[in-house]
Amino acid sequence: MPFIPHTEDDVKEMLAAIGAPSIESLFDEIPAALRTGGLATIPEGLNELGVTQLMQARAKKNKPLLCFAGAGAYEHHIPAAVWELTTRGEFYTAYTPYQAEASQGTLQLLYEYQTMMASLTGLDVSNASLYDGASALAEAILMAVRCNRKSKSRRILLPTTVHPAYRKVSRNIVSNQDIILEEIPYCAEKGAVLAKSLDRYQGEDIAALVIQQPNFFGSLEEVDALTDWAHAQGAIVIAVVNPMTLAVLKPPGEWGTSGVDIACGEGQPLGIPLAGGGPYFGFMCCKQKQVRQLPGRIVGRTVDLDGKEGFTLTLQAREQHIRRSKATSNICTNQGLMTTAATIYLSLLGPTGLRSVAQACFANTQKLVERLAQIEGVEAIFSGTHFHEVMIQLPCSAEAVHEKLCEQGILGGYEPSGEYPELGDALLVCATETRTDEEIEHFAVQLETIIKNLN
Amino acid sequence: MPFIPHTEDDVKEMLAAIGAPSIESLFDEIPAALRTGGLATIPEGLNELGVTQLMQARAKKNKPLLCFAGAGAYEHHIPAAVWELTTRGEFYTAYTPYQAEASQGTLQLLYEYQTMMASLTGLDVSNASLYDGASALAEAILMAVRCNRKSKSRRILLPTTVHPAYRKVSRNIVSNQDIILEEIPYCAEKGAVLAKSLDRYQGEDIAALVIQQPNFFGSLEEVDALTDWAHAQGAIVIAVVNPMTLAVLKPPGEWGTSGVDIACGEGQPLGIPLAGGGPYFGFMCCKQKQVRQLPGRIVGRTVDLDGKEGFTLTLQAREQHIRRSKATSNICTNQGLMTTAATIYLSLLGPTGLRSVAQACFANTQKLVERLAQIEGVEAIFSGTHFHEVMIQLPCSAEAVHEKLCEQGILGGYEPSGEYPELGDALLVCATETRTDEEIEHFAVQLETIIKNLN
Amino acid sequence: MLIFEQSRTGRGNGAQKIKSGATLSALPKQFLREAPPLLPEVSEMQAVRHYTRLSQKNFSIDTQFYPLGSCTMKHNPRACNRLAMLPEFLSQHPLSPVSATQGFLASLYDLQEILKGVTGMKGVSLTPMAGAQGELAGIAMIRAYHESRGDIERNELLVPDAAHGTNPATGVMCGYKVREIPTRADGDVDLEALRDAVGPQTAAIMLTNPSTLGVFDRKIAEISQAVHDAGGLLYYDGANLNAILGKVRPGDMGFDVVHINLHKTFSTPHGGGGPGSGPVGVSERLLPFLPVPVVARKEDQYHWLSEKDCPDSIGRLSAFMGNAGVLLRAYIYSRLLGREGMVRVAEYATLNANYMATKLAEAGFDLAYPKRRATHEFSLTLKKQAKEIGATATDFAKRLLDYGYHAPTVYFPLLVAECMLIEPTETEAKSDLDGFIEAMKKILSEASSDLDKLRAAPYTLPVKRLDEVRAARELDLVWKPVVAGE
Amino acid sequence: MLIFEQSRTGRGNGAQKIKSGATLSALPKQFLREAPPLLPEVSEMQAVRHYTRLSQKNFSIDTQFYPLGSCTMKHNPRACNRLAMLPEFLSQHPLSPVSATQGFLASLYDLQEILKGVTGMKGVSLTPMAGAQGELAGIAMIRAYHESRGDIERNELLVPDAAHGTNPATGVMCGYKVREIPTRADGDVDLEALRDAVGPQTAAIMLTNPSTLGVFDRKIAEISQAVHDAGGLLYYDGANLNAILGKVRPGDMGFDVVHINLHKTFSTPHGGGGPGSGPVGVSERLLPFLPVPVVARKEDQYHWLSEKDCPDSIGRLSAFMGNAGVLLRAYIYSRLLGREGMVRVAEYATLNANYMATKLAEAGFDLAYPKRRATHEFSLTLKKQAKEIGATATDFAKRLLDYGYHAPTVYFPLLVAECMLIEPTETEAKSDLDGFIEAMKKILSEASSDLDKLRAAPYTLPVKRLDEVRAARELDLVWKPVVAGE
Ligand SMILES: Cc1ncc(COP(=O)(O)O)c(C=O)c1O
Ligand SMILES: Cc1ncc(COP(=O)(O)O)c(C=O)c1O
Repeated sequence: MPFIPHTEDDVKEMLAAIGAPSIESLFDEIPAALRTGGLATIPEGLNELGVTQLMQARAKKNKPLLCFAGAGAYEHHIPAAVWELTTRGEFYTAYTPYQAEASQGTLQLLYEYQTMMASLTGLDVSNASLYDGASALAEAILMAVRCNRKSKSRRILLPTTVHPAYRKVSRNIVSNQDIILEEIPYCAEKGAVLAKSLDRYQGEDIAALVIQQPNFFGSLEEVDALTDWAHAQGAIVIAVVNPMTLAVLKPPGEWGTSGVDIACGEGQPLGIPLAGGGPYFGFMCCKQKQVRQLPGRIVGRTVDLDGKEGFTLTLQAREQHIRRSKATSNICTNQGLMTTAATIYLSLLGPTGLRSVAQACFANTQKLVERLAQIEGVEAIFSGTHFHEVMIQLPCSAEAVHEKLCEQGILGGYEPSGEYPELGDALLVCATETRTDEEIEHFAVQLETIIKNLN
Repeated sequence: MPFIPHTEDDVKEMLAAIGAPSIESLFDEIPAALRTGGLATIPEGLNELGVTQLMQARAKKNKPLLCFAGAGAYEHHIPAAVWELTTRGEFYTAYTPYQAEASQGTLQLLYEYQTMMASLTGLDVSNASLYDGASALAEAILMAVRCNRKSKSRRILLPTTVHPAYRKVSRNIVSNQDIILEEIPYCAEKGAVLAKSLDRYQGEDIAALVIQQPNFFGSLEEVDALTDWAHAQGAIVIAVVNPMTLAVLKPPGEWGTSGVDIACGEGQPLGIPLAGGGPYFGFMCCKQKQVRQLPGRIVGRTVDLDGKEGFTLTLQAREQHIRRSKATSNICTNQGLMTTAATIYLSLLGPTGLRSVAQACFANTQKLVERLAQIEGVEAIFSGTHFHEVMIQLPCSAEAVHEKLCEQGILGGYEPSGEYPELGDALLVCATETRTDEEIEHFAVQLETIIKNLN
Repeated sequence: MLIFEQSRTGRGNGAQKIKSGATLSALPKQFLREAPPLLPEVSEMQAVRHYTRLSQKNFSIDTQFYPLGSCTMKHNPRACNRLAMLPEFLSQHPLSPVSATQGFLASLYDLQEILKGVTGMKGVSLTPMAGAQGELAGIAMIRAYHESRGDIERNELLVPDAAHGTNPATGVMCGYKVREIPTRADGDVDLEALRDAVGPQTAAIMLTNPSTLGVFDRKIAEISQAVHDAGGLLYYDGANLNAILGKVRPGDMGFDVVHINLHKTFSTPHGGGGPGSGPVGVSERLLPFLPVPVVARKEDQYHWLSEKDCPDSIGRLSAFMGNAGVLLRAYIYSRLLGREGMVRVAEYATLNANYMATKLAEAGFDLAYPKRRATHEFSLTLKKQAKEIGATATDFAKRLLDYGYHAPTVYFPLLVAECMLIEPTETEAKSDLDGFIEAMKKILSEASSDLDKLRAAPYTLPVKRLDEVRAARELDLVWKPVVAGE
Repeated sequence: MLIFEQSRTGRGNGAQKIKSGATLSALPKQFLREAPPLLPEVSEMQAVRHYTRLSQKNFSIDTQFYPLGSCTMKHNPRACNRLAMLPEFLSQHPLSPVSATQGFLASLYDLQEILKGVTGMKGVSLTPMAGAQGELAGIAMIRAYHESRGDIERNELLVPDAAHGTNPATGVMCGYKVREIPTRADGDVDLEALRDAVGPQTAAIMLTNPSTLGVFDRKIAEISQAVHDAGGLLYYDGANLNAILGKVRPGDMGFDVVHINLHKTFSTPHGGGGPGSGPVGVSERLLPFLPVPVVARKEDQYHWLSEKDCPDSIGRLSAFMGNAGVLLRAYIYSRLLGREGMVRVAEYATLNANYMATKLAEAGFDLAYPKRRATHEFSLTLKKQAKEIGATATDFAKRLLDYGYHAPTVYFPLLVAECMLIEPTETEAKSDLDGFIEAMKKILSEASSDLDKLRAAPYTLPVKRLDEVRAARELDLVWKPVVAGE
């Protein structure tokens, strides 16, 4: 039997010990009327060879595309050591480190992870992960409402330059708690929120302001001014950031005069493969004074009976398994293995390696946009400073272009007409450190041809 | 610097400790006249991203073929666990277990390996691997000459049904020691050696007889009769076997009335990927009484100071690092990691799993041959019992057929005209457990078309 | 030693340095970081060695018997990992068009069908990223359902006292008041209390069956009727679905919504805390509310259903498609097991649990529900040992580590005093169960002979018993470099 | 516990059972096996757990500093493994036509070129499967060369007494008599003795330079001239090539043949004993004799050269192409390093060795060649400690294990009494070298204070000191089941 080690003799001995006539009899407390006839719709079992053949055939039905899309998930080079280590059985098949003494590997790693994330974001503390970037924003909003005791409004300002999926997910998760997410528009020229556009909220009761940096368009927001404005209003500031960019961009903890209160985001750029959308991981950092409102697990350093350094889950009284209906969140299983990969990734890159990735992403996207802008009718839409994603205008149907590019084996970017109809025919493009000059040229040539043929 | 951890400060401190002005000065004993100008022809270093892009491009230039070739290397299903465990750093990056106490993992595994191989071959003992099947045969021949004290002839009978490459390698390795390899022909009808054809050597001084089972054509040799004949002549018997087939075929230790003296062969079928030809591993087993002539490393079980079971390299006095010019072989580094994979493979399959593989190989090749024989002009050449390889006759140029099949993405087998011109247009085909009915049908259809077009 | 303590300024790992010749001079300075982040500067070998050695400090399924009740620590077949990591799956950008991802979509679609089959539900969405998010999705759907019917007074959720903490926490996140229902001494939900609690304010009841006490609630049909009669719905917390695979389906028991912890029943690895995956299944009437995206098929082509296609959906819960890679692993596992294999999961998990329960009872341990069949897990109460000898469940748990066994779940469920919840799973051999039982016996005798020793266990692990109180009082959550002169 | 001791008859691992519906009834019974082989019957999890736990009992480069002299235990970059295991490489049948294997062939061709570059030789064959097989190929070529010129009286091979055991063993395998050349007190080969030994019977000399004593033979030009003058050839044992990469090339030193241990200098993993790879390089006059197959290029296409193309070749040494996967790893490594990186290997390996030699000498250990520069390795002689305190090189070696360091090579080369040959390699950080030096100091003081303790080391490993004498006397090489009733 696959994965079941029992011999016939074992079964006999065990039943005899139990005093039961058969395995079936062990289910005799289930009311007969409810018993399942069978699992007729489930296919028969395959051996490993069969499943291997099946999945290899499935894999072949996936067509690899040359990727110029970002929009929240980025193709980066992942050092080979990252997943060789991450999939070691002792990391891969361990449970949540509830028995600290038997989980020092995972626990110390998480403590290191927390240190790295806190430093990247410029904040004091980090949790040990949430599900993904979008749900992390939802949790950040809930946390902000808990933290902001002065505000009664449960009103959150959410610029439309924040990733559209993040806004939706946040709405879906927080809306049952009477929280109001108020979308605020961006400057059509800069592709970013103008601090002065917030004047109309001046003096109102705002629980929190969300700022994404770089924002969904890849443009840089005036984070200092926005942060200071919000704090002046008594609002909590939530930063949504790409941790890779923090190798070079100002960390949220240093935005404005006193830094943001909460930073969250998607950890995927830190060594996690694209993998069709997940598993990735959400991260969340905050200032020390709000650590008791932070959702998710947290690891602390302590000592053992001999005074020797050791690590353990701590502040568990925030969590559902202790606090139940009064917990900071319902999250239990998180994305532990992904933070393992990210921690190893960050260790392998170090500050200079990560900086070089950020610089290369910036440079490649710059190159890409300059090259694409040579095509008649193609240009960057926004004038603001962008980082490693840019919204470009197209002279013909973006949907058609996107489709044709795919036929040519190119994922040409994110097509925004559904979420941002005001942009007309556009594509959000991205070239990370993995894109070569030849590939950028290839993209440009294909795009040019397609545009010609469509026009 | 890639892979070098030194900071500038480290270098300064270390040089100061040494009392040397520069790293360069540490090379001052090398005569200046000899010093290399540089390594101008070596390309500049690439980072890991660059090398990854390079090797992925190279990989894409390899065209995957649907494999119906065997001839000494077989496509088998390898359970996923095999290489996940084998590439664990502690196995992968350890050295030869010279410090036994710090190498119990590798040592115990090798002891288990030896047990499995001895049992598969039906012999008493096994070494811990040789390079590959071909060089293992060469070592077996050298060993046989050492063991056979009665024989003075250094004459070895080597049927041409033994893998042609094995025969060549053996010749290249043993010929400098005045050993005579005498090739003996096979029966053109059966594709195997007839015991009675050896009558002409009756009474002559023969040091050893080599028997491959299944032989290179996939046919089964009359191993009992051949073994008994050789033993009657005072010759040592060397079996060359495919260990996978030993799940069902009579083990060499039981051939004839007293079994062979030495069994060797290629371990690749036991969980080693095809990988362009290597690394694979050679194995060698023998009777207890000849263990001191066995080349290569051997692991033994012993006890520690507390009387606790432990494992260590033993009988090292046979080896070059102790016995130097009088060693049983010059082998030092062997194929340790490959035996690790094989041991895990055999543990995952067990006797029934391995048996099922052997049966499926037998059945699939049977199916294949039956299906191919439906094609006009195609038929099995030999009438003898075959196992999972068969030599088939073609009605047109085998070379052309082989080439056309490759163009269709099929590796149609081994084309024997170079080694066995007497067979005319032929192909040695093989269908392991990994070949499906659809693939067999596909092969047949392609072959039929190609033959039609060529005729 | 921490990785930071091995770091030296100026040490670069050249193999990971991207040469772009680029500077950031085009970026206004106000956007830029001044001091570099505190990331370690180590060589590849230092990192490899550090994390390899750290990994060796973990207990895991690959190295130890790990009978953590309700957590289902069973073997994670390696083929699932290997095949889910085929390059074509790993390199797929989540926004790739369906034309380029048919192999991936087909697998998810098949998984949806398989989950419908094992739960007896009418529709499945794979998107929730763990059990708790599945709960959130489920309760949000229940709320949407009531609201769609204008039935808006229902503000209460019933939760048995044996429930997992995520259940009440989820209720609150969905805006409900949570009301606890007591459990009877025989382990079943107190039906009388339930009948008293249920009413027009009842939105739903959240149930695990078998419950986390390790017994199957025999009155499930009555519970279902009571709640349904009052207009409430039934939510099935599928954390224990492995106990009943192929024996009885939530749909047949009357449940309206179910979540499935793929990282439990479908054996995707727990990864030291995640990722998991918590697909939800629903009955006919809740179909419109399923979270998106969902995979649909049209002839032989697969495509996504999104908000546009499902206007009543509670929407999306992740930026893309939940924990896609976990879904692939679960799919591969389900194909390896097949229909026969799934039934065997329930059968052998139950056999193992009942065997251990019997043997431990014989050895002098008290079963919390001695008159009941164990399901795939069972609870011991060490009340007697704690009271009479002074050895707590914690002491037993810590000492078990020295014997090479991971501890069972302790102090959960809360209603069993000094509880040990033991789930051996179907993948453990009798010899390992026997070894654990022996260890428990030895510890019991140690408790009598040398309590002090027991109370200081473990001894053979990388650290001795840790001071958790200090960890919470003197918070030390991130490492800080020692500044010279301090 | 052995895997066999976990086996139970009748336990099947269904996931690996191939359903073919086939029987072997078509096979005559005389060909068939009667009793099944003694293979373990365990579940996948049991196998995974067993081998994971076994692996944890090993020291390895991934977990410990491993300064094994002449063995070059340095970091094995993970990219080499990952990329050599791309599916397109792994699935390639060795008999695939060149049209389907251009990516593989291009890599081997490039590697040949790189090895020519670093050795200064004119041609390279990659086929030998380890250093010792490279030696065999090299000496066989030398023999073929002499024979091709009718120079058939040369029956002697000169080998310095510091040589590795494979050198004399290879000589004998190639039908030569082996004559040892002594080493001078300063570590260089005794040139006078060599001049006396060399003559018309001399086929070649086999040399490692730097030698395994950890010094560079300064008289190499004179040696070369003496041997060449007598009509003999020079064989370079490349086990220490890492010491001189980019500093001096065997070709420039006058060598005619060289083998390279890719598993040393090019950092392919040692795998607990192999596989390695031992390509050979030759000067112009030996080109015709190179073993096949060799990769050639014609325009942009790569193809094999085989026996047909190279009629004077010593032929093939393996069934296919040697340890192809190891070659790929070495190629990837060489591209990661590039020209600058290769020079750095020699520089930092030498820096590390000289630093350790200096520090250990300061700590009271005797260098075997105190007046010489260390190369990438150096030898200590513990003669004094053995004599005065009674602590042998073995005792130091075993005790080092307790401190978490793998022992250096001991008792080799044989001419240094109580020898420890220490090779730190370039990939170790100063802090690890310092740790090792500290441990050596501590052991030295332990040796004086508590010799008995030292002599029973190690204490912290899975087993204590093993009885190797018993292992050889009471041979126990395969496990045998205990038969009931015995
Ligand atoms: C009974 C029960 N319900 C719900 C959950 C929550 O599931 P998850 O951890 O996947 O969020 C768990 C997990 O431990 C559980 O045991
Ligand atoms: C100096 C020297 N020569 C030759 C060899 C033999 O090389 P291999 O083990 O690759 O056969 C070694 C290996 O240890 C060595 O150190």
